[in-house]
Formats: sequence, C-alpha cells, structure tokens
Amino acid sequence: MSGHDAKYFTTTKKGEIHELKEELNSQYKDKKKDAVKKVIAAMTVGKDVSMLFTDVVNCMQTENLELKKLVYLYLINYAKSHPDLAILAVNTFVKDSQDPNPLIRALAVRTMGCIRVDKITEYLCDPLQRCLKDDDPYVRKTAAVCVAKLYDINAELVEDRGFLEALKDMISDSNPMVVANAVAALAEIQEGSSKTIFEITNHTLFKLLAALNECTEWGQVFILDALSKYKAKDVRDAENIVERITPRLQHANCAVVLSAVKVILLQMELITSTDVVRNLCKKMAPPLVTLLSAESEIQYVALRNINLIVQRRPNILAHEIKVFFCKYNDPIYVKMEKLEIMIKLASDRNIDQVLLEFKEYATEVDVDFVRKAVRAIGRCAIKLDRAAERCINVLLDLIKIKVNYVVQEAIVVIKDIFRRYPNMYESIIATLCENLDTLDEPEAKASMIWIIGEYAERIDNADELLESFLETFPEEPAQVQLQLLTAAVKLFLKKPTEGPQQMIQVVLNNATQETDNPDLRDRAYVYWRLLSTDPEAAKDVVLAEKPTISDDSNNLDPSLLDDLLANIATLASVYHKRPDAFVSRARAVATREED
Amino acid sequence: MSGAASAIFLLDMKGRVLIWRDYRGDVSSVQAERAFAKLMDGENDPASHDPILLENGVTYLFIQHNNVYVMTASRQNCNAASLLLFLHRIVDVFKHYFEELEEESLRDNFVVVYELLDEMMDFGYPQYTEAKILSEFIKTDAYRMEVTTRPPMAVTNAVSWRMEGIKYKKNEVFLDVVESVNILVNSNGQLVRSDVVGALKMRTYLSGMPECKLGLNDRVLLEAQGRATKGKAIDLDDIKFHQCVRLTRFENDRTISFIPPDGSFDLMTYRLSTQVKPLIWVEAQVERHSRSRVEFMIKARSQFKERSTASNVEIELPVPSDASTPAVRTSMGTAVYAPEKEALIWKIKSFPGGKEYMMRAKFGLPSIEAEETVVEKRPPIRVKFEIPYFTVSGIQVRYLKIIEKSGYQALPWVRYITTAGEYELRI
Amino acid sequence: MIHFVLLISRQGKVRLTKWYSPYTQKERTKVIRELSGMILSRGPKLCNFLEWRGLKVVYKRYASLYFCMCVDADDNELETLEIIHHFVEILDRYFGNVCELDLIFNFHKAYYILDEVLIAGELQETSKKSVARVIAAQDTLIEHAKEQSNSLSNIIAQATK
Amino acid sequence: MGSRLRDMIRSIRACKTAAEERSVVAKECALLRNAFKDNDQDYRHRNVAKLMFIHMLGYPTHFGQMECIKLIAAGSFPEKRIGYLGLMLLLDERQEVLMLVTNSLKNDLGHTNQFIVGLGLCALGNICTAEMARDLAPEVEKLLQSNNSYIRKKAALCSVRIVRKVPDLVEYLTVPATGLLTDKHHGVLVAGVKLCTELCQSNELALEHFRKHVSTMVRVLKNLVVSGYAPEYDVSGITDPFLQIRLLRLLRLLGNGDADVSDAMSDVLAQVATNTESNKNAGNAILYECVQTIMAVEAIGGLRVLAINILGRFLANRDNNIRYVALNTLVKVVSVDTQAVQRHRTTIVECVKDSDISIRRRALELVCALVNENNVKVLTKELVEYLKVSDPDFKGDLTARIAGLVQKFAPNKQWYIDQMILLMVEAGKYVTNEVIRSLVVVISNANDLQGYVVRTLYRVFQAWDGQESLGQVTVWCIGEYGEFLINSANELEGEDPLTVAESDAVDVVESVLKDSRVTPTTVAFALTALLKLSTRLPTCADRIKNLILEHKGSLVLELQQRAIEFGSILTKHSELKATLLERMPVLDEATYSAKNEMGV
Repeated sequence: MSGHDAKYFTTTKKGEIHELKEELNSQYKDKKKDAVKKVIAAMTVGKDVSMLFTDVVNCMQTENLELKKLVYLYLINYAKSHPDLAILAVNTFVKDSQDPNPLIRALAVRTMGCIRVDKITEYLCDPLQRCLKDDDPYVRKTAAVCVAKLYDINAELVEDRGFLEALKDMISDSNPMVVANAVAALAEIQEGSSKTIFEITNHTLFKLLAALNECTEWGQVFILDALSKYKAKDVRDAENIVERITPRLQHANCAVVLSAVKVILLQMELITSTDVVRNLCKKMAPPLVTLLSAESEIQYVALRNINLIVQRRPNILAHEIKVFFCKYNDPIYVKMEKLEIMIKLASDRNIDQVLLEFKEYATEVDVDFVRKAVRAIGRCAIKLDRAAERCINVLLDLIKIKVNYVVQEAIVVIKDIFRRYPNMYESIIATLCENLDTLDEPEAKASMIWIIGEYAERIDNADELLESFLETFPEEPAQVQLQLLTAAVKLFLKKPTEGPQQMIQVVLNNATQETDNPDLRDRAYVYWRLLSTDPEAAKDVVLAEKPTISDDSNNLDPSLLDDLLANIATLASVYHKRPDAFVSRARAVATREED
Repeated sequence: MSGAASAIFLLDMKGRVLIWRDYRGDVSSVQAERAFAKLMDGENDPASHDPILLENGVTYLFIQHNNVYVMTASRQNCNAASLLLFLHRIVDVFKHYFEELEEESLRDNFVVVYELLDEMMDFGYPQYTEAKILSEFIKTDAYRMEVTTRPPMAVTNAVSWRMEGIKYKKNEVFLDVVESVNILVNSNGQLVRSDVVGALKMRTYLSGMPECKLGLNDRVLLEAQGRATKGKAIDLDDIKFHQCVRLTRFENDRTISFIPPDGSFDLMTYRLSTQVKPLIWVEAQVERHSRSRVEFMIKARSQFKERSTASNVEIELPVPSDASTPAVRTSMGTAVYAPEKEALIWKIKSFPGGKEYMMRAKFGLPSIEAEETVVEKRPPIRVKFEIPYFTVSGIQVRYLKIIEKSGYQALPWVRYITTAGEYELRI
Repeated sequence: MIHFVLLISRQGKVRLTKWYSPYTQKERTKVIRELSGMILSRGPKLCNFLEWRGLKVVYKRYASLYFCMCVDADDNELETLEIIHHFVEILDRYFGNVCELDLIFNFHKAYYILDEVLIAGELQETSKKSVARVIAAQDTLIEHAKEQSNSLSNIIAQATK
Repeated sequence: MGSRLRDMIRSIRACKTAAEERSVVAKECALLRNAFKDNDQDYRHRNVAKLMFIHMLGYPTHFGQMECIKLIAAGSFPEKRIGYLGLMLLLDERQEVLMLVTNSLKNDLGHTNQFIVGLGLCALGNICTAEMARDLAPEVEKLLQSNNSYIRKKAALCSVRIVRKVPDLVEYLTVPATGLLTDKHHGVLVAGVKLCTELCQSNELALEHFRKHVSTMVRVLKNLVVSGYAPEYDVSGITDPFLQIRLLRLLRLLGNGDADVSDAMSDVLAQVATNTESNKNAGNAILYECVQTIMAVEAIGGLRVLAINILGRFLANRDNNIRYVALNTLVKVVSVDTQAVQRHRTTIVECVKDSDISIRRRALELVCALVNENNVKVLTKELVEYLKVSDPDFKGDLTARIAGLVQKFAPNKQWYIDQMILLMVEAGKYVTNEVIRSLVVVISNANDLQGYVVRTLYRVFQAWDGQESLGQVTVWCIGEYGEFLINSANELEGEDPLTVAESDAVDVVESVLKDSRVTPTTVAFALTALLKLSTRLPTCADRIKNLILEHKGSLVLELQQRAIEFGSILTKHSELKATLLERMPVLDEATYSAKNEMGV
C-alpha cells in the first residue's frame, strides 16, 4: 500500500511558491489538500515555505482530519518565526478543543503546546483547563503532557493557573495511561525546579504501583523511573515495593526490565536481610542475561549498565561470565563492552577459559578490539594473583607473533604487572628488550624505558638500551622525555659509572636548556639539585619503595557509582558520567537561522 | 532522571535528513546532520560506532534499518533503553504500514509518517506503538475514509493491544513452541558456551475478548500444586511475557493468564542455560598451500537420537574472499560456493540422528595478494538446521483454555520444533 | 599538477576516479568519502574551491554530477575550473548531450577521453576538435578489428558447417 | 563466459542497499576469478572492463592485475587499449607487478601505429616508477622529436613525469624541450611549455638556459593576445587561455630575480593585463595568472599598479570564486606592497566572517599577513570577538593564528599575556602546547609582571571550565609565584586589590588535581606545583603532603613516581626542600626566541 507522495519532491521551479499560494487558496478541497501536502513536502526537504503562513493557516478551518493535521504540523514548524500571524490560529485551537471528536480535541491540545510563542500561550490556558477534565482519557492523557509543554514555555503561568494541582490530581485518575503521562510530566517539571513540586508519598506510591500493572509498556517505564526517586521509609516499605516490582522483570520490553532493576537495586540498599538480598540477586540475574539477546543497540545499553551493576553487586552475574563471550558477528561496540565485563567477572575459577577467549580475540582483525583484548589479559593478571603467571605466558605468546601493535600493547600492561608483583616476573625482561626498536607509540616507549630504569641493576646493557633513545630526546613527546629523565637518574644512582654519568649530564642538559616545557624543566631541576646537594638522599627519594598498584583502577568512585546506579537505563549510565556533566541546565533553543 | 527526546530523524545512508519530527524545538535538523556527518567522517562506518553519540550537548541515539537511519536526539538525561527500543518499534510500525521501511517508502508516504510520529510520541515521550491498533485510526491514502475516525478504546485501555468486537466464524489458536540452540565451540573442539532460547509463538483467530489460560510442565508450578513430577517437569530460567500476560498473577501462583492480541505475537520467551550437547557436530581440517590453493576436509555428525531427523541442514564454511575455481565432493547433500558470503554452503535436506557425513573442497587462490591484509579474518563455521517434533528442554503444553463470555469452543493447535540459533564453531 | 580527478553524483556515488599521485586503496576510499561529504554539503553560492590537506579541490556541478579536481595549492583555481569545463564539453560532444547514464554505461569511454585530455596530471590538448578526432579514429580502429574477427569467425563457421 | 558489461552494471545499479550491492559484486568477482584462473582469452578484455567498474565502486580487484599485463602483451589495438586502461586504474606505481610491463611498454613505444605509441606514453606518464622512468627515458626522448604532433605532445607530458621521478634526467631533456617551444601545434606547445616549466623548477641550469629563450615565449604569448578569433582554441572569446596561462607561469619563473628578462616581458604582461576581458572565467583566470607574474618578476612600478588595481576589482567582485582568488593573491602580494593591501583591510576582515569556509581561511591568512605593531590591538580584538561565535571546525585555525599574531606583534608583555589568557579562556582546548610554553617563558622572564599574572590567572580561574591549557598555566604560575597571590607583591597601577588566603591558592591546584576532565599531564603539573607550594605557602604544608601522597598508588607511571619522590622529600628530607624548590632558573628569552625563529 505505497502512496505517491514522492512526486512532490521534484518541484523546484522558480514560480513554485506563487503557484502554491494559488493552489492553497483554491476552492476545490482536493487541490487545497494537495497544495498543503506540497508545502509540507517542501518543508520536509528543508526549503523555506514560511512565506505561505497566512495561506496555510487559512486552510485550518476544515472538517478533514488529515488536512487539519498537516496544517497543525506546519504551524509547529513556523509559528516561532511568525508570532504575530500565529495568533490567527488561536481561534481554531479553541474551537477544535471543543470538537465532539476526541481525536480532534486531543490534536488541538497536543499541537497548542508545541507552539512556543509567548503571546499565544495565554490563550491556550482555557482550552487546556477543559481538556484536563475531559471525559475521554485519550484527551486527558494528551492534556497531561501539554502541562509539561506549557511549563517549559512559561512556568509561572502554569503555577498561577493551578495546572500543577490538576496534574497531581491526575495521579488518581481511573485511567492508567493518564496516570503514566501525568507522572512523566510531573517528573520533568520537578527536574527543572528547585521547589518541591512532585514527591511520591505513601498515598501516591500505592496509586502508581496499581497503575503499573495496567498501563502500556512505555507508561510502565515512566512510572518505574519516577519510583526510582522514592525513598522508602524503612525496610518493610522497601521490601514491599520490591515485591510489587519484581514481576516486571518478566516483561518482554527491555526498558521495563532495566527500569525495574533500577528500582529494585535502589531499594535493596535498605534491605538488611542477606537472604532477601541473595534471593533478589538470583531473581535479577536471568533477566539481565536475557538482555543480551536483544537488538545490538539495546545490548550496548544493557552492557554499560551491567558494568555498573557488577561493580556494586558482583554476585549477581558471578556464574554467568560465558554469556559475555563475544560472538563473531557482534558489532565492535558490543564486543568492547563485553570484554570490559569479562575482566570484571574473571575469577580464579574461570580464568583459564577467559584467557582462551582473550587469546582468540587478540588475533582478530579489528585493531582496537585486539588492543583491548591484550590489555584485558594484563588486567586479569593484576586482578588475580594466582593466575598472573598464566596471563603473562599468554602475553609472551602474543608478543612472539610480532604484530607491532600487539607487542606495544603487551609492554604497556606488563609494566603494570611489574608494579603489581615486584620481583616476581622480571625474567621476561630479556624477551621484552628484543622488541625495543619496533616501539613507536609513546605509551609503549615510556613503559619500556620505565622498565629499563626500574630494573637497571639486572639488565647488563641497560645503559646501551637507554642510550638508544637519547638521540631522539628533543623530538620525543613529553611522556617519553619524562620517563627517560627518571630512568637516567635511576641508572646513575644504581650504577654510578662513567657511562651513566655522561648520560645523566646529557639528559639533564636536554631537559633544562634544550626544552621549553616548563614541567619537564622543573622536574629536571629538582633532580639536578637533588643529585648535586645530597646523592644519598637522592637515592632514598628516587629509588624509594613503591606501594604495589591495586586492581580497582577501572572501578568507579563509590559515590559516582551510587549516582549512576540511581540512573540505570539513562544516558548517565551509558556515559558513566553524572547527568550534570553532559546536560546543561539552560534550555537551549535550536538556532533556526542555521536552517 | 526524567528526560525525553527532542526530535525523531529519519536519515538516508549519506546521513541526510529525509523526514524529521521536532518535539521540543531544541535540536534542529541541521545540527543533527552535522553531528551525524562527524560520525561518518571517522574511519569506520556508523554500524561499528556505538549507537549513542554526544555532540555539543546533544545526545543522538540511532539504529539502522535497510537504507535508513532512525535517530532521536535529546538534551536531557533520557532513558536510553526506552528510546532505543522505541526506535525499533518505529521500524516495526512503519513495516506494518509500508511493508518495508526504506528510503523510498518513506518518501512515498511522508504524510502518514508525520501522522504516525505525532501519535507515537508526544513531547518526546513514547506513547503508543501497537501497529495494529494504530492502523484503525491512522490510514494510508488507499484506505482513507471520509468519515472522521475516533481513537479506539484500546489506545488508553488497560487492554491496549486488542480491539473490541472482533469476530471470526471459526475460532482457532495456533501455538508453535520453537527452541533455538546457541552454541560456541572453540578451535580446539571445546564447547565454550551453549544455551537454548525458547519462544511460544501464537497466532490467534478468536472472537470477542477471550480469556486464555496456558498450562506448562513447569516444575515450580507442578510442585506448588503438589503434583507428582515424574521427571517430566522442567526448569525454565528466565521467562519473559508479552504485555498481555498478567505478571502479578504469574508471580503469585505461576498461572499464565491473558487476553491475547489478535493475530500473531510472541506470548512468551524463556531461556535454558543448562549445557546442551551440540546436536550437530562439525570438524574441519584446513590445509593452505601458500598463495596457490587451499583445501578443506569437513566431517559433520548428528548427536541426537535416531528417531529424530534434522531437516534443511546448512553448514556454512568460511573461505578466503578471493578464492576461485571450487572443486567439491560430498558424501551426502550438495555444497555450493557462495562468494557473497565468502563461504561454501553445504546443504543436507535430511540428516537422521546418529549419522556422519563428509565433504572435501579445494579452492584456487590468486598469486597476487590484496593490499593491506595484515591479519586475515577468521570467521567461524556456522550451522543451521531444524528438528521437528523435538525440543531440547522437553517443554510441554499441558493445556490451553479459552473462555469467552459468548461461550464458543475454540481449537488450539500445538507444534514443537528445535532450530539452530547462533551456532558457531571456530576454526 | 592535478593529483586526482573525481566525478561524484548528487547521491554521493562515484562515477569516475583518476589518480595521478599514489594513494593506497584505503586512502582513496577515505578521500572520496571525505570530499564527497564536504562538497555535497556546500551551498550553490559558495566558491568552487576547497582547501584540503594542503592542496586545493576545485569542483563544479553539472546537473546531477560534481566534477572535482584536486590541484596544488599554488595552481590556478580559475584555470582548473576551465579545464573541468573543457573536459565536460568534450564529453558532451562525444556522447551528444551527455547525461549521467552515458558515463555509467560507457565509463571506459569517459576514461579514454580523459586520457586524451590529461597526462601526468597535466593538460595535454586544448583543442576539443583534436580530441574528438583522435578518439573517433581509435574507435574506428576498434570497429575494424571487431568486424575482422566477426568475419573470421563467420569463415570458420562456414568452413566447419 | 558470464554476462555482458552492460548487464552487470545494470544489476549492480538495481541494488537498493549496500549489502545487496556487495553480494552482487561478490558473485560477479567469483565468476571473474574463475575465468582468470582458467585463462579465458576470448572474454579477457570484457572481464577486465567489468573489473574496472567494480574497482571504481571501491572493491578489491588485486586478482585481476595480471590480466591487464596479459592484455597489453597481446598484439591487437583493442586488447592493448583496454589493457592499458586497466593497468592505469587497477595498479599504480606502488605495485611490484608493474615492473613486468616494462618490456611491453618498450616495444609499444617503438610501434608503427601512433595510437599504440600513444597508449604507452599515456601509461608511462601516469603511473611509471623511477626505475621505469630511467629505463624508458631514451625512448621518450626520441619521441619528443617525432614528426607526429600527437606523439610529441604525449612524450612531452610523459617527460614531465620522468623529471619528477628522476630529476637528474633534466639535462638530457633540456634541448629537446626547447625545440617544442617553437612548435606550431597548440597541444605540443601546451605540453612543451609545461615541460620547460618543470625543468626550470627542478634545475637552476635549466632555468638559466630557458632565460635565453624568453623572446620566443613572449612572441608566442603576444601572438595569442593579438590574434583574431581562432575557433579551434577559443574559450569565450579568448584564444587558448590554457596556453596563455602556462606561458605566463613560465615567464614568472624566468623573470623572477632577473631584471633583463623581466624587462623583456613587461610589454606583453601589460598587454595581457589591459586587453584581457574580465567578464568571463577564462579571462579572469588569465588576469589572475598575469597578476601573480607581475608581482613576482622585477617589474616596473607602472605594471604593479595595474596588477594591484586588478586585485582591487577582484576583491569587490560579487562572485565568490573571484573574491577567493583575490584574497589568495593578496596574501602573496602583501610582502611586496603592504600599503596597497592595507587599503582593503575592512573588506578583508569582513571576509574572515564569510559563510564560506574557503573564503574565511584565505581571509584569515591575509589578515595575519596584514597585522603589524600599529594595528595589532584592533585586529586581535576583532578576531577574538569572532572566535567566540565562530564555527567549531574553524576555531582551531583561528586560535593558532591569533596566538601567533599576538606573540609576534605585541606592543608590550602585559598586553601579550592578557591576550593569551583571554585566548585560553575563550578557546582553551585549541591552544597548543607550543603556545603555552612560550607564554610561560615570557612570564618567567617578566619579573615585574609575575605578581599581576598570577593574580589575573587566579581571578580568571574562578570560571574555569576544564580547559587544559588554562589549567596548566594557572597551576604552574601558582606553583612558582604562589606567594605573590598572598602578599600582593608588585601590584600594578590600576590593578584591583585581591585578598587570597594560602588555602585558597591550594584550592585552585586541588581542583585541577581532582578534575576528571583533565589529562595526566595536567595532573603532573599540579603535583609539581604542590611541591613548590609546600615551601611558598608553609601553612598548608600538611594538606599539600596529603594531596601528594594520595597519588602514590596511581596507575599512571609519572604520577606515581612523582607522588613517591615528592612525598619522600616532604616527609623524610624536608631539610632539602628550600634548596630543591628555589625559583626555577629562567630560560633566556632572547636565545629562546632566536631558536624558535630558526626553527620556523
């Protein structure tokens, strides 16, 4: 049943606007309707047809629903640029909002709110007031949203006219869809206000939980998201809510499931009984796993969220690591996230299997994925001390394949492994040194230089190795220069022979006189002064024992994690950033001039 | 965390806006195009970029369908899961309306597209996405009536998925129990992962507002009812229901009761994560003779009971993208080179349990290598099959009761089938 | 010098590419994608030049097709426009009212013509007539060869009847 | 045997999605590979043609490269024609396979059929390697003197590529190239003049050689200018603008730095500049070239005025193309005649705000060339104002330029520092390391301003929005001059008084240290600043120590190393603090800027 609207896209003649004007004023209904369609088509492809405003608005007074919808659409688009003319439409809005057909009443009230012209807003209050009390729930649910629209344009007006109260009353509406939309509207209004406008009380809680069972899937999401703001009074309250929410985990809609998980996780913070908690964790695991059979985009959101969830409740998915193994055809963004979670779930029990997987990934085609897989092996080594040796062996296997970026990535993680397990695996340094001349990435170079400096006393030709980097010192990025500086100092302190002594002179000179990087200069001067004032103290300072690094580097700060868990399913949970890091308070208006 | 979409955009493959609906006036189509262009400028195609993009304070979420990107934008901390799912529903609704969603069908139907976007979302909040009910009051040209329509009760009803007053001469229900087996086998032959995803797919042709009740051999239910289970009962891991099923009721006493939508829908899905023995096992030997030819030897073995038979078995063996002159021999079935899939496809119409078949294949390779082949792709072997009258889980429909106030008798028809899902064996 | 010639349709489809400087396959794809994005999004009133990676891209739109040439930064942009036009006119004469479809189905002929207009990224012939003449002569050569082989196969067919 | 070329193109065009196209192409390629493997000769030319189309769509076609070589080696013109085309499309100079064609090429260059020779020359001219160029140069040189103009012109351009690949072949080509300058045929002239230009550019001796022939070129050019309507070479009323432009460009090379030669061409330049119609693109193209030549050669004043006037007219033109080339030329002219360009300053500054990025870029470059000590303040203000509203894509360029100007023309240090701070506030993320570093050098050399600077930074920092550059400079200055915040030393006249507690100063550093937006490099700056402050702001010593020690477990090597070293200095060796943290020796500004100048 394909239509034939495409023909409208072909008109590009010069006299087009004039012709349209005539057709819009035609006496024939069909011609008129066709003309409006052409106008909308032109608008769709980005042509400016705002000069036809009066003519189009004149077509508003029609019985034809389709035509009416089109005119309304036009109004939404151009009212802003023709505020004076938009007034012409007010009468029709008022009239349509009293039409016997609820479809038209709703259409009027829906469109009204989209016209962001201050002057008009006032005229819309009376119709809105009526529609909020309409007999038909379809009109009421539309009116509820309209309050939020109006609030966005003129908050004061909404408060003065008592629309907020009307909206709050709607939470008790008999129709679940009305309740859901009212909740969505209230939540948004609350978000933009510093006053307390909408707070879930014991009473409303009951209403919301009741509506939850009956409204559409989207409405359920609104309600669940609103419920996630509710602070339970006590353990019993929390348990009660959780009990009412858990059936949602069986919903086929992934968004409903995720929002339900959010509410449950939040309430769980209050619950003290370990049995109840364990039971809830058991209940949440299967639905979370099932999210991985959803469309890739949804999987992505789910994985970003699971990443948060396992940081707080590692037990939930402790036995499910296999579901995060990558499928060949997974989009790369899904693979990357799965890898991240695999690291989090890796344990002494499953590490052998996980390593086999990582090794498999490390020979795939996509460079970024391969790098991440190599890094993952290192991170597992850092995380699981009993498996560290096995991880390192896999890394060594990979280094032997001699794919340049794999080698560099491996060296970067091995440097961290050394810092995690000092004096354990230095025997592999010789293998690493073989790859010295293939390094061209700053991070890998810096890591290798650090290794040489740190273990200078065990590497016979450490001075030769470091010297090979000296020639290019001035061109190296700061990251490498700084490591070279420190490594030269260490070497000198450990082996104060002629070679290292000359080298330290060259490096210090390079890092003070031959560079304009203030940070590098400061660092070099401190070393220089230290070495010349008190060499013994220098040894103590530079070669001081390091605390071993820990493995929670990729875990979020607990307070941030709290905030993100309260934002499950939302963008904040995807970005792993608090909302205020990417949402600006000020309302942005799209710059129409650009169009 | 309340938050809503600012607009919906439909873009072509070049990232140009075909049609868009503005809901909040705070993101323009020019901004959207510009943001999307940035994404396309990157090394890779948008399909490999994650579906969420933050650009100048605006988040863009998008999915691709055929030659169209469906995208939404928001300046708030909106519910990403809900919006992405909503985009998929838009695709479903458009498919229902235009048979296929693609650039051409959008251009041909832009008026209806606007009407639908107006009804499905309000002020950036998803509202209503039941295609069947939407088509009761938003019609395409061909079906447009002059009389003004009204919104069906269903739009705001608790039963939002079914119209009132449906009539059939013959009242019937078809229920297909479909289980798909997902498997991942490592190149060393070790079974890495396996699970079974089941779905109860229903087609209902029932009059009025029928109340249905479904009974399964679910262990939890049977034990709760104190019935003897005799090994027939099964454990279902994660059950998901269509929105028509009363979840609270299920939570309370494991009863699956519902008023079904009209026509076809997935009543429920479940998962079984117990280890399954691969129903069809495939072994491959690959011999590469530098840049001149490559040879394969494949063995396929059915590992289910002899009384069952797998049909339409298809084994997809990956071959180098520049292979030529295939020479193939099989002990059963036929094998065809499918260059578009960079694979050799071995089809066996009927594969009884407990059998083993063989295939040998040889391909020529060009002497000149392609530019920039650092690492070779190594896709896995993939297998497809169907085994009728068989389920891995042993699930059984014990009854399906249909009660309507008019009191008609309705016939339920139940079928069982097992298919291959993501069935991958790494080489 | 001209580093490459690109012909892109309004829809972003590539209709002809000629590279006078070495670019790997990957770079070529990237260049095409980058430039078509930039050029197609430019308004009609803007100038026909784009500064790009230290070079300049001169382009001109003819109906649904964009003709682009990438030249050195100190080359004469206005002249490059003239070269584009020169090429277009020759195409037009050869095909007789040339359209996009001609270039799609006879892409090899478009290349033959281009090879008579440019070598080594430099202009070779300023007379359109002269180009038309040599192209026609070569086409005739091909026709003769075809006829010959046809008649040859006829003879063989006759003989083996 | 497969389908016809036309049918394949049709079926590819019928695909609606990229996936569908990929599938059709994959199937077609498989058939082609089979045909190639089977050495199918009858359809080889058709198969290669198909492959070229597929190649144009961006699919790999490496497996067909050998087929082109086989076609070229075959005897007939039709096969060779498609073979050479395929060779030029599917291969380029980077493929080793190309070497295999050298012998065929050699044969073809000596062929009796002019078109086969032409194919060879074309291929050689388009894709030859240095090795092939060397091998085949003698053949090409011979062909330069062919009595067939079709071959001569191709050989000339082929030689252009040969010279580019192997510059030491210039001396063999100079004499034959000179012969081309008197050719009757326009195609040969166009190619010949280009070849001479190429030779001159790559070799000083060649340049001297061609200076002796300047009169020949002047004569050819003059003939073109005064000739009547020549239908074969006419472009909107002008005879062979392409040839004119090439001659003008060659003259430019020859006249540059040689007064006599310049003198010899001045008449014809004047003639071109005055007689060329400027209502069509072709005419403007010539004028544009002519202006550049006049400005580059040792021309007399009168000619220059003529050229500047033409540019003035160009700049006022409503056609964006003309405005663009005007700006482009003015950039080159500005060093010769700044005054003339300054007259158009207002127009040029407006062009920086044009909606067309190409015009904006040119104008920006020109504005920068126009800036001097007198107008730097006005122009910087204009540019910074514009920076605030400019397109994000343009901000990088603009920021770099402003920074460069401010640095070069600042009337005094204070103004320079103020402007740089402003720049970091407005476009902090576009300010490069180099810019930051020279700023620090200036600050550290300006003893009397250090108090003012650190206080200004402190004020500005209150509205910090994560700009890396501003964070680094602020933190470094507070570390080095922190005490001036507290004691208000060296207060400048008119400076607002500021009261800062020691802890306030540490607050600033801490907020940078803990900001999740900044890179480890900036955090490293902050750590060192803290260390310095431990002596400069003694009341905060404990807090500083703790802040530093928090990084002892840092995953970032540099941060961990610093935290440990600094921690050890503060806890175990505090007697050394004073010595270690004395004011840092200053990098001598004069030597530094001299070094930078050299580097540029």
